[in-house]
Amino acid sequence: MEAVFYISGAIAVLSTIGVITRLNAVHALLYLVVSLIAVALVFYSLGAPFVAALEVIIYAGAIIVLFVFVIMLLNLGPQGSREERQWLSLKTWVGPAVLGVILIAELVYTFGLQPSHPAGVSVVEPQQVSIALFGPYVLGVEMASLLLLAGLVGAYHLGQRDDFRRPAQPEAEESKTGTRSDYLAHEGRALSSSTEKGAGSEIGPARLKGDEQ
Amino acid sequence: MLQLLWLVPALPFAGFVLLALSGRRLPDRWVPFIGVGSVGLSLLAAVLVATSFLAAPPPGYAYSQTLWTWMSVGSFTPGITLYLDALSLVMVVVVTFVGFFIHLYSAEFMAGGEGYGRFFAYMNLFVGSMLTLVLASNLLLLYLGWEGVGLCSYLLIGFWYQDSYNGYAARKAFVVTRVGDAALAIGLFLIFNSLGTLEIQDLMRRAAQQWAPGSALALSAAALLLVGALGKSAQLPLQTWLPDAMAGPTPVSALIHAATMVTAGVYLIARTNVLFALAPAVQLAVAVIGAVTLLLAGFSALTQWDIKRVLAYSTISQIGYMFLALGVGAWTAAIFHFMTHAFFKSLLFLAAGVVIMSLDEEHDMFKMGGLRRSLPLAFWTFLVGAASLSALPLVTAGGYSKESILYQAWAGQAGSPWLWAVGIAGAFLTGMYSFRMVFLTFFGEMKQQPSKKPSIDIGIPLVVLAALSIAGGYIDLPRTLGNLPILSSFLQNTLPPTVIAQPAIDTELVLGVIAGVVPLIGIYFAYLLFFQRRPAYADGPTRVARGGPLYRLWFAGWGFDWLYDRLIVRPFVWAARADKDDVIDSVYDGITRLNVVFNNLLSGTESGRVRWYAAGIALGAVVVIAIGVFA
Amino acid sequence: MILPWIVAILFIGGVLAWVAGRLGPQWPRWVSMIVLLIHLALLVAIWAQYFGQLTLSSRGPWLIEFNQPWIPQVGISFYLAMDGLSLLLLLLTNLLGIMGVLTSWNAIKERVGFFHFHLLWILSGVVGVFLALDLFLFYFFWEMMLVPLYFLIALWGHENRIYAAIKFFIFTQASGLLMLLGIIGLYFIHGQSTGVYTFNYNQLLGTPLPASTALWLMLGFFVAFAVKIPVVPLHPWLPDAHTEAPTAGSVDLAGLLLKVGAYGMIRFLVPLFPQAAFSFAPVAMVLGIAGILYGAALAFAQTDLKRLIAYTSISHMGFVLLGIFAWNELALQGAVIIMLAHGLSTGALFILVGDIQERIHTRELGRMGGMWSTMPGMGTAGMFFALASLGLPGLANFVGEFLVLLGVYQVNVAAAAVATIGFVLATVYALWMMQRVFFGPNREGWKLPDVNAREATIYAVLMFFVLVLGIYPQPVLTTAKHGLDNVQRYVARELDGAPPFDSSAARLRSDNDHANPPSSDHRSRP
Amino acid sequence: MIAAVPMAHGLILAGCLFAIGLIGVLVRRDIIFVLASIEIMLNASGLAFVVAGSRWGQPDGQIMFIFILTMAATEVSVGLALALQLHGRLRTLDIDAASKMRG
Repeated sequence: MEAVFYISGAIAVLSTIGVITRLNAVHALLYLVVSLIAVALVFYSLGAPFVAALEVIIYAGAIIVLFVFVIMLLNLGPQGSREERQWLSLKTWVGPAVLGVILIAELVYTFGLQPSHPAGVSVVEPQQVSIALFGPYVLGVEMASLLLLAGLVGAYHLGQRDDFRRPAQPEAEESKTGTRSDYLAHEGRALSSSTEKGAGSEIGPARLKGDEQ
Repeated sequence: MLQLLWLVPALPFAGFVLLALSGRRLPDRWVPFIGVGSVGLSLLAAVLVATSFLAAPPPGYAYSQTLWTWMSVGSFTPGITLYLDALSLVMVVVVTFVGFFIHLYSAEFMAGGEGYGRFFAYMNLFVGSMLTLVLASNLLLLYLGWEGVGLCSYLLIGFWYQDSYNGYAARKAFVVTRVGDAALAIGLFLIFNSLGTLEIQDLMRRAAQQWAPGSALALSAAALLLVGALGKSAQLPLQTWLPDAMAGPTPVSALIHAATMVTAGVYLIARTNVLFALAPAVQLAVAVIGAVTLLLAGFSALTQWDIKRVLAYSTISQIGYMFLALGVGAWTAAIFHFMTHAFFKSLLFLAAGVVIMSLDEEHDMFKMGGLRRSLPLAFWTFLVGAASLSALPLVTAGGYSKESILYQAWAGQAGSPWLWAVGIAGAFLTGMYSFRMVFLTFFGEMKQQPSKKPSIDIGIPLVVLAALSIAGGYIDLPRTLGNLPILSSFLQNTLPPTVIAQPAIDTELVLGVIAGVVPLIGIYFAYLLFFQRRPAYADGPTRVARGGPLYRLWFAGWGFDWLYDRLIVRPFVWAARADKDDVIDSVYDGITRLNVVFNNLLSGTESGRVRWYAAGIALGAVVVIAIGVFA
Repeated sequence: MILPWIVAILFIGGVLAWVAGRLGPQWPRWVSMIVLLIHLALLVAIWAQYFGQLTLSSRGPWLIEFNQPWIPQVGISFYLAMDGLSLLLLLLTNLLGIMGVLTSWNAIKERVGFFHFHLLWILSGVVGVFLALDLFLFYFFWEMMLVPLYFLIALWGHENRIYAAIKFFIFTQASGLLMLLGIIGLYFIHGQSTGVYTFNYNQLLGTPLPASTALWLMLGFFVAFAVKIPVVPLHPWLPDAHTEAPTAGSVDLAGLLLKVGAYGMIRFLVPLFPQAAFSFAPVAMVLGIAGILYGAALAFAQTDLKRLIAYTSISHMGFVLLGIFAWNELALQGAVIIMLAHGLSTGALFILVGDIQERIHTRELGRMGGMWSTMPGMGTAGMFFALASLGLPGLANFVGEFLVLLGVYQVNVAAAAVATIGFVLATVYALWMMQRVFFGPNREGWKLPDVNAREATIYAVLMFFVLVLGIYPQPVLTTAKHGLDNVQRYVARELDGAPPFDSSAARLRSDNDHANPPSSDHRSRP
Repeated sequence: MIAAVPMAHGLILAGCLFAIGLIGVLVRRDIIFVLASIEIMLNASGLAFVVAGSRWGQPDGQIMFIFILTMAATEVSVGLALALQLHGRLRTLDIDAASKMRG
C-alpha cells in the first residue's frame, strides 16, 4: 500500500508542475485532472476511500469541468497561448521558484522534527464520516450549504454577460469595443467629473472645505 | 496735622485720575487748574505737615501712617505705609516745591500744544509716584514709586509721539532703568529672604544685628541696591539713557531728569545707609563710581552743541558728586547738594526752555548768540544758575554744597585725597562747560532774532528758583564760614553723622579756598576759549565733525552707547529676528513632513496587482514559519 | 446641590443659544449673556456666603461638595467640590466668558447660535475641570472643553485656521492621552495596593508608589499640563491657535485654557506624586525660566500683533510654572495671582487686537503705527494693559510675579535671579508693541473711530479688576489661601520626611496641627 | 490494506503541492491559471487534513476536506464568473490589467 502512496504522490507532484508550466490552458487542466486523480489515490492509500471518491467526483469532475466550460466560453483559441509565451520568460520563474523551494524546505524541516507517527493505519469508513458529518458537524454542513448558495448567486450575477453579448448596440458614452487604454481614459473622465461635481455641491459649511489647501 | 501726610501723595494721584478720566472733554483752559492746582495743594499739605513736624517732632523723630495692608501672604505683609522723618521731609518739601513751580512754568510753556491734558496727567502721576517713593516705609512701596517714576519718565520723554526718535529715547530710558530695577528687585528678594521683612527701619536694625560688616549677604544686598540706584540715577555704567532723555519737553527734563527722579538713587542709598555702612567695599565703589562718572560726564558736557544735552551731562556729573559724598559717608552733604542741585539745575533747564521756545525750538548753541539784551530775564536767571552750578564760592548755594562734599571727600573717614583731587578736577570742568554754555548762547553777535517773549507764568518760577539758587546755600554754612549747619543738624536725626578723620580747622580753610578758586579758573578758561575767540563754526555738528578723535569720543559719551549697541542690542535683536518663526515650531513641521515622506514610500507598495499582494503574503508566511521554527 | 447646577447652567445655556439662533442673530447673544450673568450671580453668592468661613482655621478642605456615584462598578463617581482656588478660577472663567460674549457682539455675523453654543460649552468644560475631583470626570471635562474650541477656531477663525485648529487639537489630544495613561496607571496601582478601585481624588492621594513608576505617571500628567500651560518645548500650538482664533476664542483660550494646565498641576500633579514632583522640580524650573526668556524674546520679534501677544502669554505662564514647582506659600499665591492677572490683562489685549482688526482688517504691525492720534481711547487702554503685562507695580501682574520670585528665591536663588531678567525683556516687548501700534508717525494715515460704548465698558471693567488686584489683592489672597492650604497640607502629610527646601510646607503642617487663632497680625482693614 | 505511511511524508507531499500551487499563482498572469493554481493549493491543504485525520483514525480530517471541497467549489464558480467579467470588460485575461485600486 505504501508503494501506491509514493507512486501516486510522485505523479501528483509532477503533474502539478506540469499544470503551472503548460502554455495552453486546456493542457494545463488535463494535467490538473491527472494530479487530482493521483491525490485521490493517495487518499485511498491512506484509508480514506470516501474522500478519494469525493475528490474524483467533485474536484476532478465538477470543478475542472467548470474550468473547461469557461475556457470554451471564452474561446481564446491559439492567440491565448501566444500571449502566454511572451509573458512567461524564464526571469519571471526565478523569484516565485526560490520562494517555493524555501517554503518546501521549511515544511520538510518542520515535519521532520517530531518522530512521525504512521498514518493510514486504520481505514476510516464512509459510515463513520457521515455519522460525524451529521453529528457534531451538522452546523458546519448547514454553513457549507449557505456558502454554496452565496457562491451560486454570486456566480449567476457576475456571470451576466449582457454588456458584451450585444457588441453592436451603441451605448451612449460606453465605447464597448475600445482598447484597454480607452476604457481607462473613459474611467478617468468619469472619476474626475464626479469629484468636480462633488466639490461643486457645497454640502458641508462652505468655508470648511472650500479653500482648504 | 501729621494725619494729612497721606494727602501729599494722594493729591497728585487724584489730579492724574481727574485729568486721565476727563480726557479730551476738559477744555484746555481748565487743565492747568487741575494739573498745577493738585501739586500746589500737595505743596501746601507738605508745608503744613512739615511745620507741625518741626514744631512738635513725634517720638523717635519719625511718623508712620498705615493706609491699608497691601498684601499679606504668610510672613510677608507689606503695607501701604507712609514714613516721615527728617530725610523724607526734606525730600518731600523739595520735590513738591520744585514740582509746583515747574508745573506753573509748563502751564504756559506747553499751552496750545496737542495733548495738554495728557501732559499734566503724566506730570501729576510723576509727582505722585515720586512722593510715594520718598515716603515709602517699606522697600516694596518704594519699588512701586520707583517703577512709577520710571514709567512717567517713559511717558513724558515719548510725549511728542509722532516723532519715532522720541519713542526710541523713551524706550531706551525705561529699559535701561528697568535693568537697574531688576537688580533692585533681586536685592529685595535677598533682603526679605535673609531678614524676613522689607520695612526699611526694621530691616536696617536686623541687618546691623545679623549681618557681620563685609559679610557676603551685606555685600550682595548693598551691591544690588547700588545697581538699582545706578540705573535710576544715570551713573556709570547705566548712564547712556539720560542724554537721549532730553527728547522730552523741557519742563519734563527740568522736573524729572534734573531735580527729582534722577536723585531717587541718591535717596535710596541715603535711606538704606546702614546696609552700605555694613558693606565698606560697596560704599567705596559708590564713591569711585561717583568720582569717575563726574569726570567722564564733565568732559562730555564740554563737547555738546545741544544746550539740553550739556545740562543732561552736567546732571550726570552733579549726581556723581552726590554719589561721591554718599561713598565717603557724607550723607547730609549729599542731601544738601541734592537740594541745591534741584534748585539751580531746574532753573537752568527752565531758562534754557525759554531760550529754545523763543528761538522756535532751536537747540544748537552755535546757532544762538547775543541774547543778553533780547531775553534779559532768561539771561540773568541762566547766569545765576550757571554760577551756582559751577559752585562760585560764598555767593551761590552750589558753592556751599559742593565745598562741603569736597571737604568731606578729603577729610572724611572713608575719603581719600585721590577722590578729592577728582572732585576738584570735576569742579574745574564744571566751571568751564557751564560758562561755555553762557558765553555761546548769550554773548557774541545775535544769529537768530528771538520771536516770543516769556510771560509772567514763566517769570515767577525763574525768579523764585534763582533766589533759591543763591539763598539755598545759607541754611548749611560750614564751620569756616559762620558755622550754621541747620540742615545737616536736622538731617542728623535720621542720617548718621559724618566721621571726620582729623578735624582741623586749617585744613578745612585751605580746602575751602581751593574749592572756591578752582571754578573761577575754569570760568576764566571758558572766557578765553569761548568769549574772546568766537567759535568759527556755523553749527554744532560741523564743530564735532572737525573735532579731534578725543573730541568725538567725548561727544559720544565716551562710546558707551556704541558699546552697548554692539554688545547687547544688536545681538539680541538679530537673535530674536532670526528665530522669529520659532525653531521649535519647525521641529514639529519637520515631523509632519517626515510623515508625508513615509506616506509616499508606503503608498508605492500598493501596486494594485494581485500577484504582488500574493507574493507579499507568501513571503510573510515563509518568514513567520522561519521565525516560528528557528527563533 | 448647587455645584452640578454651576456646570449644567452653561451646558444648557449652550443648547438654548443654539436653538435661539434659529430666531435671529440677536437672540443667542442675549441668551448666553443672561446665562452667564445667572452663573456669575451664583458664584458671587457662594463667595459672599463662604467668605467668612475662608479664614477660619477650623475650615474643612472643601467649601461645598457634591458626590454622586456614576459608574460604581468601576469606582467612578460624579464628584464635584469647590475650594478657594477653584472658586477664584471660576470667577475668572465667568468674567472672561462675559467679556468674550460682549466682544463678539457684532463681530460674529453668520451662524451666531452655533458660535455661542461652542462658546458656552467651552466654558462649561472649563468650569467642570475646575470643579471635578474624580479623575475620570476630570478627564471627561478635559476632553469636553477641547472639541468646541477646535470648532470655534476651525469655523470662525482667520486665514489658515484649519492648520491652527488641527495643530491645537493634536497637541492637546495627544498629551491628554498621556494623562489618561497616568490616571489609569494610578487607578490600578491604587486598586492593587488597597483593594479599592476608585477614581476619587481624596482616596487616590495617599497611594504608595515606587519612585520610578511615580515619576513616569507624574510625567504623563506633566506633559498634558505642560502642553496647556504652555511650557516651552510644547508651545508651538499656542501662537497659531491664537492668531487664527476669533477674538472671543482667543480670549477664552488665553484666559482659561492656559489656567487649566496650571490648576491641574497645583491640584493633581504635585499632591498625587509629591516625591516625584520634587525630584522633577529643578527641571521644571529650568523649563519655566526658558519659557519666560524664550517667550519674551520671540514676542519682541513678531510682526503679527496677535502672535506677539500669544508669545507674551508663554512668557507670563513661565512664571506660573516656576511658582508651582517652588511649592511654598509665597510662590503658590503668586502663581494664582499671575493666573488671574494674566487672564485679565492678556484677555484685554486680545480684545484690543480684535477691535483693531475689526477697524483695519489686518494684524500686521508694519501697517499700524501712529494710531494714538486717531484713537486716544484705544491708546490709553492699550497702554494700560501693556504696562500691566510688563509687570508695573500697582497692577495685578506685578503682585503675582513679585510673590512668585520671592517664593522661588527661597528655594533656588539662581532661578529667581535669572527669572528677574524676564522683567527687562517684558519691558522690551511691551514698549515695542506700543511703539509699533500707537506711537510713531501715522504713515498709513489711519482715520479710525475711537472706542465705542461697548468696547469702553469691556476695557473699563477689566482695567478696574487689574487695578484692584494690583492695589488691594487681599480678598483674593485669602480665598486662594484656603485652596492652597489644603493642597499644601496633602503634600506635607505625604512628605513626613519633608525634603530640605520644602520647609514651608512642613512648617505649615505644624501650624495647622495646633489650630492657630486667626493670625493676629492682620492689620485693621479700612 | 494498512498503508502505515509515516504522516510526515503525507504532510510533505501536501506541502510540495501547496508550494507548487503558490509558484503557479505568483508566476502565471492568466487568470485561469491563477484560479487553477489556487485550486491546487486548496487541494493540498485538504490533503494535509486528510493525512492528519487518517493518522488519528478519526473522520474529522475528512469532514474538513469536505468543507474545503465545498469552499473550493464556490470559490471557483465566483472566480470564473469574475474571469468572464474581466474578459468582457478588459478584453483580456491578464490579471495585472485590473490594477485600478492602487495608492
